Amino acid sequence: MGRSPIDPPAPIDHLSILDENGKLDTALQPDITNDMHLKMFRAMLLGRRFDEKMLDLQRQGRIGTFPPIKGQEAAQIGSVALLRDSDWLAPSFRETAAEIMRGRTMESVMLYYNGFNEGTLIPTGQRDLPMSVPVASQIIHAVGLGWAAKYRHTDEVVMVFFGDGATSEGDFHEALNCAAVYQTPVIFVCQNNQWAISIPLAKQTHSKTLAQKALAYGMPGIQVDGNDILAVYAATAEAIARARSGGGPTLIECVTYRIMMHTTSDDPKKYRSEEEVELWRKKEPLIRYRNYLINNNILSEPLLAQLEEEIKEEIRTAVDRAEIQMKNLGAPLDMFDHLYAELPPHLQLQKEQLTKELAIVTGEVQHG
Amino acid sequence: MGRSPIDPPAPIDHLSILDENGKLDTALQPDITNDMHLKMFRAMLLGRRFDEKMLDLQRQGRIGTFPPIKGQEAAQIGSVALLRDSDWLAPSFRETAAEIMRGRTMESVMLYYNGFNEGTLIPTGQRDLPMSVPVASQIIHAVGLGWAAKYRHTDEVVMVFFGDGATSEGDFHEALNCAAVYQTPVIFVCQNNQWAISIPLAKQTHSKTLAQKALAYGMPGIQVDGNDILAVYAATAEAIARARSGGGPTLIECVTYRIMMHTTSDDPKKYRSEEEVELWRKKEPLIRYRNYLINNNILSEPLLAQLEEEIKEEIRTAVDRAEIQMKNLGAPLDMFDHLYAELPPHLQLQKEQLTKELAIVTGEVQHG
Amino acid sequence: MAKMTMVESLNLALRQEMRRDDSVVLLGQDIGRDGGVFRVTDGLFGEFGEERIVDTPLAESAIVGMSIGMAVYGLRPVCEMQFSGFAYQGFHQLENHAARMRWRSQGRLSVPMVMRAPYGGGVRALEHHSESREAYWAHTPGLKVVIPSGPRNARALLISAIRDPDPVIFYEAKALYRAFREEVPEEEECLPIGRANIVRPGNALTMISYGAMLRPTLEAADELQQSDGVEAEVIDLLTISPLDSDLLVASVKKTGRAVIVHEAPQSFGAGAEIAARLMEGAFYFLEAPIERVTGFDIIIPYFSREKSYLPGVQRIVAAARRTLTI
Amino acid sequence: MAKMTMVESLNLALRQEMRRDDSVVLLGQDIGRDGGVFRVTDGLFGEFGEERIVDTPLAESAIVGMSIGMAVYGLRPVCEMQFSGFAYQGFHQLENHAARMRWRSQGRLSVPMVMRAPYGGGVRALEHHSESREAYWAHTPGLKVVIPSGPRNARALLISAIRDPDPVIFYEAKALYRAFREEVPEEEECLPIGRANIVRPGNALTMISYGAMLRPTLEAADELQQSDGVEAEVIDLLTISPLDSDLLVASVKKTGRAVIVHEAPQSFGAGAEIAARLMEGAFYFLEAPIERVTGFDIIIPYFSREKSYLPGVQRIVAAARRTLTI
Ligand SMILES: Cc1ncc(C[n+]2csc(CCOP(=O)(O)OP(=O)(O)O)c2C)c(N)n1
Ligand SMILES: Cc1ncc(C[n+]2csc(CCOP(=O)(O)OP(=O)(O)O)c2C)c(N)n1
Ligand SMILES: [Mg+2]
Ligand SMILES: [Mg+2]
Repeated sequence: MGRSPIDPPAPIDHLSILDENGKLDTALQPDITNDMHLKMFRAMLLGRRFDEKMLDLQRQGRIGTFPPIKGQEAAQIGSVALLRDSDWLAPSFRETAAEIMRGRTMESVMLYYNGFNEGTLIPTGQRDLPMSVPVASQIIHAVGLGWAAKYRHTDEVVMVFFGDGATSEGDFHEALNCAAVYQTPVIFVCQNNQWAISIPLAKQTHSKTLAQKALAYGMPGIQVDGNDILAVYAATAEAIARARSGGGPTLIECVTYRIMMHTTSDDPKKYRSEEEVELWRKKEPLIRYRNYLINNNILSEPLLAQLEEEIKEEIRTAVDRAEIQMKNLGAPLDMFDHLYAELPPHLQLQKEQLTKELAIVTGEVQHG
Repeated sequence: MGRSPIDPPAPIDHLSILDENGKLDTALQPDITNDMHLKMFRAMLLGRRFDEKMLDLQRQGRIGTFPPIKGQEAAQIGSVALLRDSDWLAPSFRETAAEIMRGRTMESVMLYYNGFNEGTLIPTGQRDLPMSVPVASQIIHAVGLGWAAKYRHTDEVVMVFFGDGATSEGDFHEALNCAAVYQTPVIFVCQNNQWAISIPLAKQTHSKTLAQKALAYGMPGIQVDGNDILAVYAATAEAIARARSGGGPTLIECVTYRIMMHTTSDDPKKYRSEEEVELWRKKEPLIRYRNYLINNNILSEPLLAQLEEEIKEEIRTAVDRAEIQMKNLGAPLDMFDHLYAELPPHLQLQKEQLTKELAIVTGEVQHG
Repeated sequence: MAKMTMVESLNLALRQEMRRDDSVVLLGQDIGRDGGVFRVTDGLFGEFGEERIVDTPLAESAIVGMSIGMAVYGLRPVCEMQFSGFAYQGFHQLENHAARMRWRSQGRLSVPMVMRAPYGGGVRALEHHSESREAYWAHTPGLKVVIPSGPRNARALLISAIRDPDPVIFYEAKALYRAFREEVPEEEECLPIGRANIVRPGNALTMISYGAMLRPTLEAADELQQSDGVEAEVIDLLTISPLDSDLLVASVKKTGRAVIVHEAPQSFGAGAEIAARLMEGAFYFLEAPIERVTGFDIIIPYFSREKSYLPGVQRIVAAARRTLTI
Repeated sequence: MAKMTMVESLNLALRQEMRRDDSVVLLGQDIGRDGGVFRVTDGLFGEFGEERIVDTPLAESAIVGMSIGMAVYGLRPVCEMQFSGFAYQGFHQLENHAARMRWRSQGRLSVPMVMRAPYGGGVRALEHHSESREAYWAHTPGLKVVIPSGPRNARALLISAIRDPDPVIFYEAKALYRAFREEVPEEEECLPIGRANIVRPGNALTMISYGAMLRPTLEAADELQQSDGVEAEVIDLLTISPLDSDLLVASVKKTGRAVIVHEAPQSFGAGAEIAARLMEGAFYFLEAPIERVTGFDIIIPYFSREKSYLPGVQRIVAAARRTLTI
């Protein structure tokens, strides 16, 4: 009887290990091999340079609309770094760096943003879902994958990415609730980049953090400095370990920032100030990590220069390969493939119909 | 830098004022006039007796399937008691007692459960939505109503009812999130009766309480003993006052119990124990309130007897009226009314077509 | 051979598939201890346990979305929507993902899931429990839509749906669940998805229906025979999408007349597509306008009026006579 | 009179209605400061403020559901789905409530809301951004479905939709947003919902289309005139539901031939209903099978292939010639 607070749910921590000024909390520093450090740094650098290249190509009209990732490299790489090939990844549309680290080719990315269905081809055996455009919809797939992994008594885990805006969708809620009910091995990684196109976080939700939404599901949640790869890595390591050992799901909020436009057809000047962007530029993750690695003699200027060179070359060849590939792609009839395991009669008819038409009037179809 | 808990969100209280043994927390006792007490008690009693009558009628085949409310009278009446006619109510399908206190006639209820569209007629000016069958879907309407009330600079508030199962739906999440973002004057009243058909709360969500889900939205939340009308009243009074004064929405979890079957076509023996039900019968709200009123000389045995007599009579006349009404209802052609403000041409045609057919072959249409 | 209701034969199909293949799992609301609100999963919880008969929270988008994830992983989830009228909460999951996963991944990933859902009127059910909107799914490329008409074909089609490599929407007419019994062989029996079935041969006109409306259609055919001496050919669609156009067109080329019967609203319903296909495929054989006997373009009324909403034998006979007297 | 794009004329309609009636409020994603991803609400935030131009969280069901509540209260909400492909998250709100509130309350409550949504292909958009599934809504009793074909009728129809007492699904072809300019009078102009429009009179055949497909249809008509010397009558549907059957039937009774053009998948699409209505209403006047020139029954491919998916002038001309050479 009476009025008294219910036992408070587990606290929601904020985690920061390497701050924007390079200050380090040595006690919390996760132990990471130099190889892993270089692997992660390379993935971040590649992500950054490829993003820049895509922007050039887009400006030159050699690629369609795409969503830049600049500034979110640590939040992406720090989290996927620990995934195994036998684990699953369900990306949203802005985790290009993470997808590439998981094995997606840059060609595939370019094909996608040039409007080729081949751009979502998932190589056989690759345990990644094709990137998901409908916001938050992929979050539930991760729960199903995790449920199946558990059903098969494996120690596989599933990681799913989504943005701050995605947390407003019903699918976010249904997914986290079900994951907690079934204690599925899912790591929910929210890329809180402060903006959903033109909607700032404050207009997206009235809660102080996104991490605290875990409390609604009786699920562990943590907020990390998403531009601090050490913090992202440490939080993910903890969540993955818990999930693998049957401890169930975790919500990780990575506080980061979308430094660029939402997509190349968006103009952020309409809704946010340069000052804000400047402020976040200072916090960006790549330089922070580079300095850390150099100070710890894991990275050297010459090695950095070499990495930049290699990556530049990799990107160049990828662009060339993609552009050659695309010349030989786009045969209209291909669009009938893969909708069903077997082409049903009415689609066979429609395909034949198009075949005839293409034969007659190639003209109008080409200058499409 | 470092790892530290974020400032904990506001605590979630549990409130209980009059417990199942009649023990009273006098300090927390809300001040309620005797008139209001009797008004509420009468509404609870009517709700109980009408529910019992409906069950009889259903067993006699004089009414179709319906969801009994027995045991949830306090959680319903304690919350609507303070609403004004100018306020809005968005009920689910199990708040018959609350709807009746708001002005819905028992005839309307009987019409509805006998399959007459007239059963969801909302008298002009009545600010109640027709009961909503799709679970959780009505929660969002309350936010829209509240938004409009605020837009018009009124002090009206909106109350919406939903069950424990409803909290798993995406609509619950989207509604509470938006209500908090816009600080709309909405009181979200969850009738946590422990079961969603055969699904117990523990399989519905992994969170210890439903009230704590408010933390995900930066919204005040409170859990009350839903069989303790004083607690329900007090919590609602607080929430309504906050909403009226521009303080925004509140989530109230009323912990109660569905003593009867989910609907008359459900068999709870398949999924829950008699012991559990017995346990909750002891906690039921009507007797608890009656004893409180008698001990406080607000109610007397003779007055109680008189109330029972009045109510019995009211119900009898309502049943008679409903059954007479139904004899004159159900003209097939009526089903074309009210879909659109004006009947479009294709529906006029279809209506004429049916008119002809009815003229020709009345036979088969009747024994439907 | 045992005489079974459709509820029992569906239960048999699920039980047999689950015994045969441990990748078959069921999920939905109240399908476990409760056995489903229509008892289609009755007893399965006892045999297969909560590992494979999964009661879910009250969240349709999650039920469909989890099924997608399970299916991509390699399982064969059969999810139940408690009523088809509550499947829309998962509409985006079906349209955006279930229907597209194979196509998006260029054939590398697939979603061999089944979404079962009771549909249709005639059982005095509550609001939102009696709709028939199969056209929504039929208009969605990437899905298949199956609607059985009785215990035996329901069982055979459900087995085919479970084994189908692509997502199948499986609509079960509530009005048929316990309407009648049929011999259902114990040994496995499949029916091909995409094939309609001539259930009553005839030459005078073609009557096309499916689900619960097949029976009034057959009764109408009998009445036409008895009172008009006319032999109607009755076709049971069984699969709404992909449509078995060839069979339909062949029949109408023979009869020159067609009546289509379904309980869904008429406009933009399945009957429109069937009529269009017949018109395209048998135009020169048509001797009368194709008649559509369907639900009206309104919401199906609460049950006291539903019988007047649903196509009845007399409406079907009247339509048939209209086409015949031309 | 000013020459405007469709984006500008829609903006004008919203601005004028909001000035006229303070119960008109707008809600949606990024419609405020950003002015909407297609700029349809550009500048309105400046004039009306966040009180009436309401940016919403990323939640479609909430956008539709809140609109329902606002409308019941007495406002006239116009909500924007950023793309029609993301409206399905709100499908249940539209089917269960927006379409039924008047009917359920026996006419006492109503939902005078408009759901605007960009639809269709041809602008090299990303996945899920180019679909055309108007048939979903057209098959939903209680909704009206309007699809303008250019700046002037878009403005006039949007005003009518806002003033309509019932929920209206307003599909805007992205391909038309900036495709061309038209004279749009400053003074208010309405067009009745439910009325199609003969945009090109003719006697040889009837061509029926709407939205972005009207233009290739008109081009096809011109080509038929020039190279074949036939006068095609072209009808712009403007409203998909309720269909203006009378006008369509009258035209086909005159021409005896019809070609229907839309970009949505063919099967169970709007063309099927139109064909069925023509067959029912003008059967004895039909001299050739009605042709449907539509999107194929697949998901519209990513943009490198979308042009081959969308009906083009040559496909339309070819279909017209098939019907004419009979
Ligand atoms: C269901 C749905 N609604 C709307 C959109 C249009 N849209 C694409 S991205 C986006 C904002 C997403 O914001 P957030 O989740 O924070 O991810 P971010 O873009 O910041 O990475 C919107 C509204 C969509 N893709 N899906
Ligand atoms: C969207 C939706 N899904 C499923 C159903 C079927 N159904 C009706 S009531 C119910 C359980 C509701 O449980 P709860 O929210 O706790 O309310 P209660 O019945 O306990 O009052 C279900 C699953 C429905 N009506 N709507
Ligand atoms: Mg974001
Ligand atoms: Mg409950």
